[in-house]
Amino acid sequence: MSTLKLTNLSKRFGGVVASEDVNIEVPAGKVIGLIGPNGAGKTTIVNMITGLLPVTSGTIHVGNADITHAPAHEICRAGLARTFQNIRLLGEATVLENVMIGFHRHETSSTFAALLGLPEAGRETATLKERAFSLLGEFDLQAFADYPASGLSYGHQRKVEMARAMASEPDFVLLDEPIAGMNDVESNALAEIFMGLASSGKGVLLIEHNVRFVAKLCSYIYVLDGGKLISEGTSDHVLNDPEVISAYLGDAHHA
Amino acid sequence: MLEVRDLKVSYSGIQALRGVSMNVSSGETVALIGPNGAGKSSLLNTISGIVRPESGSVMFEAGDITGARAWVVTKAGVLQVPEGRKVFGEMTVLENLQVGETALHGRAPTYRLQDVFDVFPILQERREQRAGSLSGGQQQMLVIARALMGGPRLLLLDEPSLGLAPVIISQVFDALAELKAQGLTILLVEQNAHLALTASDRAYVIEQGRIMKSGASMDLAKDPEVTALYLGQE
Amino acid sequence: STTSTYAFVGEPLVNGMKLAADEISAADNWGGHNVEIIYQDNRSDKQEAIALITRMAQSENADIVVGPIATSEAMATGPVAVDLKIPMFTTATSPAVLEAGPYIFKSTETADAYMAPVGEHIVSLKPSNCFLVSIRDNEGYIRQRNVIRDILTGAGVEIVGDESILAADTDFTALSTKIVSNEPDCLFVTAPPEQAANIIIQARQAGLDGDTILAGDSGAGSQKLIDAGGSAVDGILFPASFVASASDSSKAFSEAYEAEFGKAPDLWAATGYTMMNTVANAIRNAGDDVNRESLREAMAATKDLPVVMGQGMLSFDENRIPSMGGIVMKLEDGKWVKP
Amino acid sequence: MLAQQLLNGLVVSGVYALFSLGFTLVFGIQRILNLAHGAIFMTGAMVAFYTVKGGGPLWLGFILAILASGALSVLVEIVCFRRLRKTGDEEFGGIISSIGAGLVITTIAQQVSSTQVLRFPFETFPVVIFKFWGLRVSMLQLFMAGAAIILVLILGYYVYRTAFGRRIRAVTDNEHAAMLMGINPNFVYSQTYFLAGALAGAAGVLVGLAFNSITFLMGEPYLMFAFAIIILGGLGSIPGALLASLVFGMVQTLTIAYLPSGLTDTIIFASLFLILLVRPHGILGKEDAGNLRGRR
Amino acid sequence: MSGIIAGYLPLFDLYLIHVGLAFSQYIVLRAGVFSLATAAFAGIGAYTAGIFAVNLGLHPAIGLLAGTLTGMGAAIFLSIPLARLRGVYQAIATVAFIQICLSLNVYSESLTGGAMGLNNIPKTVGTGTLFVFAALATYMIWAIERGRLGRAFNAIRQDEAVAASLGISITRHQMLAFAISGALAGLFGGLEAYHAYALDPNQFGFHLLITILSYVILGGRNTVLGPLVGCAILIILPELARPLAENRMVIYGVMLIVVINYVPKGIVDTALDAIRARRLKMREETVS
Ligand SMILES: Nc1ncnc2c1ncn2[C@@H]1O[C@H](COP(=O)(O)OP(=O)(O)OP(=O)(O)O)[C@@H](O)[C@H]1O
Ligand SMILES: Nc1ncnc2c1ncn2[C@@H]1O[C@H](COP(=O)(O)OP(=O)(O)OP(=O)(O)O)[C@@H](O)[C@H]1O
Ligand SMILES: [Mg+2]
Ligand SMILES: [Mg+2]
Repeated sequence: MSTLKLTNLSKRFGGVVASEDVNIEVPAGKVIGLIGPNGAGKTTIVNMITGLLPVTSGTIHVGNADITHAPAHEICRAGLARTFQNIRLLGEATVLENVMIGFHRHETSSTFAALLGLPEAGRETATLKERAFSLLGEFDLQAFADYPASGLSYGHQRKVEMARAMASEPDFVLLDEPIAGMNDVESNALAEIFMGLASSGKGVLLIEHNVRFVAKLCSYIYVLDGGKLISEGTSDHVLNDPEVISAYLGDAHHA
Repeated sequence: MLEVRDLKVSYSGIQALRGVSMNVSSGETVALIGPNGAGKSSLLNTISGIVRPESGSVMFEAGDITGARAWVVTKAGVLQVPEGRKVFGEMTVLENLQVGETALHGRAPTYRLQDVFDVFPILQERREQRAGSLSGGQQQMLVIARALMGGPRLLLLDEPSLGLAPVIISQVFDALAELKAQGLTILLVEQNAHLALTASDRAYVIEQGRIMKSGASMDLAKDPEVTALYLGQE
Repeated sequence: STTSTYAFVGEPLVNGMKLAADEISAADNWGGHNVEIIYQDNRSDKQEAIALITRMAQSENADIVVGPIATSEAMATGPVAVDLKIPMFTTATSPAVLEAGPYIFKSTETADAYMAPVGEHIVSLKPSNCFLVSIRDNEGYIRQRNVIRDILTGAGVEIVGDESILAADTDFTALSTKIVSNEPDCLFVTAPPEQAANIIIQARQAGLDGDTILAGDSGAGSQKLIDAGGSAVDGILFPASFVASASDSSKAFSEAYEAEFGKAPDLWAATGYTMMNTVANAIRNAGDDVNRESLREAMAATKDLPVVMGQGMLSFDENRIPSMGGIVMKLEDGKWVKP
Repeated sequence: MLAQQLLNGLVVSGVYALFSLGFTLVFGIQRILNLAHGAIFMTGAMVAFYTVKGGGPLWLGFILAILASGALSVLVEIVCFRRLRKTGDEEFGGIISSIGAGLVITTIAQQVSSTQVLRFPFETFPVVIFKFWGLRVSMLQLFMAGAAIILVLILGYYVYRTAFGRRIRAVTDNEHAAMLMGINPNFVYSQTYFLAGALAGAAGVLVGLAFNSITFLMGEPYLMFAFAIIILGGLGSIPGALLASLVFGMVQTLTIAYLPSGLTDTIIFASLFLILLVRPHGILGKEDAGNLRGRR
Repeated sequence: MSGIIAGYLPLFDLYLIHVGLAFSQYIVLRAGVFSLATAAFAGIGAYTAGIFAVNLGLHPAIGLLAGTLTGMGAAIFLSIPLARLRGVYQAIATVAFIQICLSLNVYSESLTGGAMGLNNIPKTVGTGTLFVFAALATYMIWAIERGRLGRAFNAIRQDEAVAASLGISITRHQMLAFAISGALAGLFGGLEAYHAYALDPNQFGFHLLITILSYVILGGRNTVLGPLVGCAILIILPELARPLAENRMVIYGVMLIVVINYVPKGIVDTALDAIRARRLKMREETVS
């Protein structure tokens, strides 16, 4: 199985060093945690991986393929999907349509067929609709299928975004604070889904501030501070690392 | 101090609040907890004047602020920190804070620039940075700080812990505790029920646009139904 | 077109026509026919003109169309009118519009006819060089410029500048500096009167020599040029198709027009007045059965019709080119005089 | 001749600057291309003209023009844009809505002026010409340049150095959040539009005085150029608009002076096109943080 | 009676041609490009077709094909620099493009007839031909909308970053939208040339741009019906207002303001939204 591998990844915004010589590995079938204080550079790393920000130096590999400088849409085609920290749904579209667009990378009908409205294209639309609807089922969102996505509550919007990312059937999923704004009961339901993803062989990179959640789910955790990795290892190791405690967890949490 | 009576709100036909009554007394911290889509933000937005109610009333101190425009509501000292980090992205951190002073409308400030910087030192460090390029957590701190600059008498907080690192969360809640100690009244919406119940005196549980439970936070924290639904297994 | 680009022509034109129509009706002089006049605005738009002509011919059953104004419009509507076999009487200046077929008539003399006297007059003043300014987005002005340019170069006058402007331009400071730096003996401007006045004023402010020969087109013979240019345009030479003081009938027309519309008639008002009179004359001569065919013949037969323009008589030649006779005039102390 | 042409270009630039600053301000605050701006500019010229024609002194005409244009601009905001803000579709909607407003205003002006080209009576502004170093400058040209500089400085101070300016920018950024900070966006918008309209009105009077021709369509060519100027200068950037006005005034004057005049427009717009290729955000425009942004 | 219908036939023809142009504008907007270049592409197509017929005396079918191809070529050419620009910058760059085409057209008098326009084009296209092409264009837009391309365009328009992160190539899709837009504009420009006897450079300027944009905005920019309806209204309305001659432009202006403010998504899209909201509400009521 392949691995998503970041080697000496660095990013500078003018004077701000958002990430410096970061080495991270996300193997298939595992949930890997990425934590760190606000502004540590976590979102920046996800943006670099998915091609939304140019990389200053270092490399990103999926298996043997170098995707460091590939454009965003090709990175998706290499099997990576993500969610956004500040939810980005297609506001004018319905929930169902938002999920349908996620299937884009697997659409097979030709441009020609789409231009001429051949039956092939129509059939594809119909299948996608069905698949999107059943995917919504996994997130308990079927009742909202025909609602405009912008009218949903924050938590529901998060789930729609996840369903959309799943639709592209990625090998690796990058989740930027997926359970922000959810209570424990709701996040536990999502935890199940994430575990399911890993056991079906996908690699998951999970960014989260809910340390309990991360500890429970992740086999391996990286801790970022000021763009540099300050600690990595199993949750027991990381969460008791004094440097992590002082930079991130605070004393209250330790107790 | 704040008295909400039988408030109903709907968005183009979809009912978000189905008759909510609640109150906040002066000096209190009241928490509002409930699942996604329960109507917590809708309630806050209606109090602050962003959303207009279908029926019901909102009284602040002696005045009726039902349906008043948001900027009018701020004159009374009701200030909301909105959900989702709405910083003024094109302006610097400092300018964001200066804009916050508009809400004073001539009232005496309760928090000056330096006080705010003491609570959130990172903002002082980044005072000339474009707010839009701050990290998510830094932005969250900025919006809270900005509201403090407006001299709030009642502070409406919509999920202040959202996306914050644990160490920052405890800083924010420490700051909130200090504000409370100084006599500020706070209405807090928080998904993190554990945190919310610890930080507040009283709490309301809201589900599907209705208040389902209310009481002292300590009691609610022990309520088996609440623990099962909102506090998880732990 | 009473709106948009050619409104400056359309408005006085229609006013002139209305005045003529009212006078004819009052004198019951339609030759015993009941004439209904429909005014439509094509907003200086070619396509609209085509649509209107088609509609007029097919659903309103009109017998003759007066208009459109610009050569470009007439070039487009001409073939349509010929297809529909309806006479069309346009103010277009280019003789090319007549080529569409025998149903097309035009009310203005061709530029070659009326501009030539001006060119020759300039030559007689023996300038060694001349600067030309013309509008480039209107065929009529380009043609007038060409006539003058050809006459001048033919006579050995050097063309030191040949600049073009847009009908919408107002800022001529750069152009003025360019004109002045060429130190021309003669400045010829073909543009609507206000614009021509403006160019000359701005050139004067940029330091144009006081005794430079000034010349313009027929528009320079309108009151508007005097209003707009004041003393700056004094001395300008222009071809006159219409001079209010030329004859008793033109004086009478001017007074009636001013009484009706509150301002002095310009060339186009006189043209409209003349066109309506020409049409009325044709209706009178078309016999009892007035239809498109008889009207066309009657129009083509127009000879020595008394009008308020030119030397006072209008005739169409065998190619349906009108002649009224033009003369060179000069503006002196705010008065039009023969140079 | 070059020096004289550069001087001419400078004065033209001043007029462009006055015209486009208001346009930029509105564009900056709302991302709205206010295509009625040309009509507002024209209204300024008309109001001053009718004041002077009615026997009033020029300075009164100037003040009335500024007030009337400012007020008209506010009216346009209220009627055309206020509702659009709520639907969040200003970019498209604003263009359409302001085209509508422009049509209404110009048609009314056309009827008032009976489609005539109007001009101030001679000597409304004394024609005094100063000559030095072989250059000719009229008092009016000096006045235009001076007015442009002063108004621009005042505006810059207002927007960048005062609390009011910050409020404008806060509303620009996020109207909801601004409301929660006690800002009444309607009031902020009205003030901004008043400023924009007043500047345009001032430009209208100056142009009417200088170029002697006031027509209901006089705003159109300026609108086209302002359009280009603000884009070149960068989204709503005031210094950018100034620089771009200068560039445009100069390029325009110099192409007329030294190139076959039929090609002036082609050259100006082609160079605009090229500049956009090299600097997709205008001369002084800021790069976006990410290269891919969400938008409608 | 038949006279009356015949009198309004030019209006119907105008409708058919403008529907084609409206779709050309519609498709780029839909793909998230704020291009206003349709007027220029139409001009290029029209003049190519016209010159093919007048100067070269070629068969109209060849002229139409040439018009379509040059329109498409120009669009693809323009899409390359435009890909670097965003939003209003694209709008202004395309307006500049229109200006360039216009002044070049006036300048190259020997080829295009300059200010005088291109005249004496044989009329070879009638209502029937126009109708067939307009119907074909409508069908193609409808097909695009329902399939893969429509979904991709939607995503790009609403959020490019999201679209890219889902594997949608923005450059490729926008170039495709441009090619379709240019081909449609070129084709209907060519039809216009063979239908109108004459072409005028200013016909393809700012005025046409605004007219076409208005169709799409008024009708709606998210369904195929939008341009069809918008175009119909804007062509019929001025006719009804014709007796008011002087005030026609005022009425047109007021209508634009009112529509964009009160029916901002366009008439069709708003109607569809209302229907959908009602359906949701009814379902909600039956549930509770
Ligand atoms: N476009 C930009 N220009 C300048 N600085 C930037 C830019 N984007 C991010 N930064 C800075 O880079 C650092 C890392 O930001 P990033 O968003 O990656 O943090 P994060 O770890 O995701 O934080 P959070 O947990 O709060 O979301 C921050 O200090 C931020 O201010
Ligand atoms: N602008 C809107 N348009 C339409 N419906 C809306 C809008 N805002 C909220 N709603 C609906 O109102 C209901 C209550 O939403 P609200 O945002 O108040 O919930 P919440 O309790 O704050 O949830 P969360 O914890 O997810 O933020 C939801 O069903 C939501 O779909
Ligand atoms: Mg982040
Ligand atoms: Mg909420």
